[in-house]
Amino acid sequence: MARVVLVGNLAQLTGGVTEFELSVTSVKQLFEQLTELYPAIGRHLDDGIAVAIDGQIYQDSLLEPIRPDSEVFLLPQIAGGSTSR
Amino acid sequence: MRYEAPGTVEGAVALLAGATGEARVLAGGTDLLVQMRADIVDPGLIVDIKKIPETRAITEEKGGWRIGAAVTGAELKEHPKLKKVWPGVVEAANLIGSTQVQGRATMGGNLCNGSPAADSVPALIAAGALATLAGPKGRRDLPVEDVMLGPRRLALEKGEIVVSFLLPPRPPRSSDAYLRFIPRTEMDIAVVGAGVNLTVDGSGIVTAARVSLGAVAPRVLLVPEAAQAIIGSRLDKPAQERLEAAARAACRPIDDKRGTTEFRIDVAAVLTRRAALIALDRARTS
Amino acid sequence: MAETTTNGHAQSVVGTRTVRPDGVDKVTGRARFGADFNLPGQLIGRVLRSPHPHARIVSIDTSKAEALPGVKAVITRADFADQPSEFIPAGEMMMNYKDVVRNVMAREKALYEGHAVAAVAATSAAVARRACKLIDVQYEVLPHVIDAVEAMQPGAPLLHDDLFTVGVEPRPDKPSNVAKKIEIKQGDIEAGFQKADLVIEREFKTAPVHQGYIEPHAALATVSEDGTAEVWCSTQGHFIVRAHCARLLGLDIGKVRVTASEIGGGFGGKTVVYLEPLALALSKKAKRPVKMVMSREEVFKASGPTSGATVRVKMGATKDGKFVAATAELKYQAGAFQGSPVQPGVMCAFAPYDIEHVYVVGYDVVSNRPKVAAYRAPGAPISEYAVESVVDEIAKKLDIDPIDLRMQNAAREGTKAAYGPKFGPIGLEETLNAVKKTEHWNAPLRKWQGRGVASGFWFNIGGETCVSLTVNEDGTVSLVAGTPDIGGLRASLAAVAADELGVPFDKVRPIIGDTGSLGFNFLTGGSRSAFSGSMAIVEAAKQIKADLCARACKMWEAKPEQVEFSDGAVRPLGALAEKAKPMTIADFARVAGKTGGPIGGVGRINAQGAGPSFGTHLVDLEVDPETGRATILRYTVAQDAGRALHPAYVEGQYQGGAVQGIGWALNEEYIYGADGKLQNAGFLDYRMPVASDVPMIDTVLVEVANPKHPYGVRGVGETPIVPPLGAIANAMENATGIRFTELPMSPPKVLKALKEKGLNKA
Amino acid sequence: MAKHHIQAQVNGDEVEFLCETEETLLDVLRDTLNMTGSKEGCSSGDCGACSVMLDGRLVCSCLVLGCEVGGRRIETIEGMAQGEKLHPLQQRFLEHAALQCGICTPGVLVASKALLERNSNPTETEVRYWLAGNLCRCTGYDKIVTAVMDTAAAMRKG
Repeated sequence: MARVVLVGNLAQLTGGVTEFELSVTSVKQLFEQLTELYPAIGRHLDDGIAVAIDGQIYQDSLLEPIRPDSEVFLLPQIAGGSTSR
Repeated sequence: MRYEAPGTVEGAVALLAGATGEARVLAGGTDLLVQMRADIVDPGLIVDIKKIPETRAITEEKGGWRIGAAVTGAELKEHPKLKKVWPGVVEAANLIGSTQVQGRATMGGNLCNGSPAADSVPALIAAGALATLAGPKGRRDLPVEDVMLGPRRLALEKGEIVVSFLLPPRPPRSSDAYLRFIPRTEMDIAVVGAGVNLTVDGSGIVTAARVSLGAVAPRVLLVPEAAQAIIGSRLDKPAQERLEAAARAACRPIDDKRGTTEFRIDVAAVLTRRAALIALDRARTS
Repeated sequence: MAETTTNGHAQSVVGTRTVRPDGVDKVTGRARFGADFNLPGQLIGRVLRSPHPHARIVSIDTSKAEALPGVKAVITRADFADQPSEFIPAGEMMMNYKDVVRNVMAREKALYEGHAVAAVAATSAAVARRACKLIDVQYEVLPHVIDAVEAMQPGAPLLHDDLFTVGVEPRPDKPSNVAKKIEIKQGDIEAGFQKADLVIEREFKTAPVHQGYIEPHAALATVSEDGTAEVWCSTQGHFIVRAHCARLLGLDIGKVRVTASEIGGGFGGKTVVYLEPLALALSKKAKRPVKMVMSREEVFKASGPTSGATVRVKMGATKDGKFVAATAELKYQAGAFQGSPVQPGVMCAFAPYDIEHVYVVGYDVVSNRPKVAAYRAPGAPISEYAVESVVDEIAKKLDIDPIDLRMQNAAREGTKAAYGPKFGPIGLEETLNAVKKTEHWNAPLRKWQGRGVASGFWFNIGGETCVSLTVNEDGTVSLVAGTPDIGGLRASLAAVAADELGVPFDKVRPIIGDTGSLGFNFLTGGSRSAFSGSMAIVEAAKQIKADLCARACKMWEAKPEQVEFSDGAVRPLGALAEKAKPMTIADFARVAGKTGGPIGGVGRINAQGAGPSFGTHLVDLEVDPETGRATILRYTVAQDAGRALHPAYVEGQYQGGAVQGIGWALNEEYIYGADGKLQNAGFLDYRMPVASDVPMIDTVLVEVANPKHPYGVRGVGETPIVPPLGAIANAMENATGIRFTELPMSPPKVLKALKEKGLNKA
Repeated sequence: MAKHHIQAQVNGDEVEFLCETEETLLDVLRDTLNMTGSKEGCSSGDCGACSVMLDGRLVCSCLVLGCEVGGRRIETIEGMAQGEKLHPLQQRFLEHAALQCGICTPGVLVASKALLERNSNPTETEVRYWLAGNLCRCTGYDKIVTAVMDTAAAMRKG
């Protein structure tokens, strides 16, 4: 089970819960599971969110793999790294 | 917008006197062109005085020096003799803007722009310079301190121009200095300017002095009290303190984007003292 | 420079100080910047701007202007469709299209002095100028608010009646000027401060400062009857300009072609659109090309700047110097529309240090100022200045060497960053060591001289990048990149291409392609262009090498394992080496047609793995106690570049950032009058450092390789502006014994402080 | 009123142009003569990007009226290289990476050339004060000053 931590304001969409244990193998799965748990968070995951997997920050990259022992942080995107147009 | 570049003073005066709308004299243009671009002025006539030989000349006259109103700062600096006799006046003129601006800016323009922060004006006033004016009624000489009445307000009559400045003859052991304060090392308008001109006797006692302050009042000030404070002294500590007190007392500055009232008064005192000491040192060794 | 090897290929060009390929054009005046483009039949566009900081626009009558001979088009809010509320990345920060359309052209209200309210296109600049004076705008002047803290007070003039603070639960029922509240938490703050022997808390204020690029914004646009449009403009991201313009004018992205001119400085300020949509709208109406160039006054009043801010920092340390807890509260000005860089400000504040208990809260506050734009490490210099000042005070109180104190608490590989994740390999300790080893650190100081040190952090980013490499018929290589080159990018990318393909540097011609020539590129920002671009080139070169090996196999009737690409040629291996001669790229170029057609590769990536960048700055200054004027005497920058692709241009980034920081610390500021109008909208009174204000800037290139990049590169462009503010404030304290908590530390402020302490005597 | 008909010499070539009184020399160079090497950064004489030589004097072309230059000699960045050969300053600016974005470079080069023509052996301080009217926001001036001093040294050796 990967350890997932929400940084900053995202916790407000999970009723204050900031840490999860989730069995996911990719960022895409992670987002899907979180959205099932907290539908309100979905819209925010689509854009403006970066994912740090074991210390490495990925700016909107749905396909990055997540290992069972991974530590994953969801944080605001840095310096407008988003590529939505 | 009409542009004329007459070759004689009379020609320039006639054009300006005959102007119906707003008319402006163009010397170096370093203020005029900026004000035109910024829509501050929109003259119908521009009279370029640089084609008039006497506005461009530096000549010795009755032991003193006559400097054309349209002589540039760069030309003043390059003059072989002037810098030795009037180092304060030359260094003041050389503080007007960048190297590029030095290639254009003139003391006539600096005075007639009517800014209390003009760098060359305190030095000219301290020097006891006369401005030679020409107008429809002929020519007259006016002490530089009487030319500017207030911000953008001059004692010139319609059609009158500044043709040249006359720096008086120098007694031995005389010199001058000008200092200004700006936040950077270059490219700023003076927050405070101080010009000191003095003469010492063989024993190093100040026998005559003139002190002028810029950017601390609506017009550049001649401060006789400051001069009195050091005449008869060797500019020792007490004299320096009297000088600073007199300088402070004369200041009537404003608070603005360039400095606070308090700051201007404090710095005016400091610069006056420093300029006096430089002038003293120069006078002793001249 | 010694040859090093990465990924098995010998490097000969990367790491050397080549002459930039675009250099000759730039020293001869041939290079074409934004205002240097002209088209036949072009009109000149001019913007009419609001004289009021806050006013409802009752009516706009353009009839007199339209009647003026020579006027071909006039546009107002009526010419732009409104946009729904939707956030998009505007350069380095998020922006909302609803706000973008209002910022380029005021709708209901003018929200700052200089806010565009109308624009004209005419046959000459003079006519356009006259036409603007003929536009009759009726304003209902409203009370204004300039300061962010005042804007947060209840009863302050409200800029947007539909702005409700996000991030506050429950959602406020009343609108306010506070757009957003953001927080990061770690550990247990109360418990943390319990462990502290020393707690220091201070409040700091910084003034808004402008990016100060020397080239004003400029755009030339033409729209044809069928809706195809072309734009030439000075921008950090022409693909972003295309996206914004297509959206604002309702055009297909594919029909808009944007060409980035040479760019005369950006620093973040050219990541958003101002003139481009206006020029397009005017051209659409006039059916002629329209050229628009901002005046310097317009640049100051209507573009940039970055936030001014109020920052409160509280840090606790044990008596032996371990930081145990830290909190900060940040209030950042966003300007007239939400979107200040407070988010990165919050995340960067304590990033250089390993602190168990951290809480940072930030507020994004609107007021009647121009909407802020990104400025070099957006938000970070402000919060890190405050923190570095407090760190310096802790060092002093505990009598610990300030470098040793930073070293003791420095973030290192494995440290959990204050914003969450653990750091990979980073170079903060190395920069601290580098500074301590300099002769500068131990040089003697005289009375009224002071020395200050500070460290700084910036994330750096990657992002979408597309680069093409084409091998021409003669074996030369064309490199096309899509991120504008501001500080030597083409030199760096050409060096990588030369090494990857094993061709001479001068056989690679790098250009910045227009939006039609490549796939989407995110803009030049976030210190990403050399990092991401070089990654994309490695990818493109890989394709070329594979293609050439395949062609060789066909020609030599060999198996893939019998050939390899190395040092610019496909080489036969083993037995094959007897029959076949190695084929260089030039050899293949000659027979390209016969062997399958043109040779080339396109790198299309979303670059990940940007390496965080840390720097430490050391500065000496001297204060004139009688005037309060500070003179910078000596300056040293040490920063981790990961790997310097072009050392001279990396040094240039360090030196330029340091001097921008000097301006920010000592003299630069936006000065407003009580009337809410900007009083220093020009280079005369907005005091950027001139050549005689600064000393040489010594640099130390620290290289802690970024493992996620084929050459080990980290972005270098932004971090250099982070440490100067703190370093200079610390040097001022060292010189005067006074802790200055407000920027800029301009002479009137400094003299006042010295007087209060009775120190204003030489 | 009718435009002024001006004849002047630009980089050694006789040129003729028409201009309004309010048009500056910079406007004329860029818009009428299509010589866009001189840049407009402020049009108030504060940035130096429009620096040119007027009868051998360094000036900001934004502070000179087009109608003032009749019969006078103007030198711009476009005339700095001698045919194929770059001026030593241009060459050393490239070698020392003394430019980043390059917008200030033409003005800095014209100003530096003017300095070296008057002072073949300037101190660092002299270089910095001479160039104080040329704003550069990218380089921090370090590599510019180094390039100018290095060029001066090389030219002294001849």
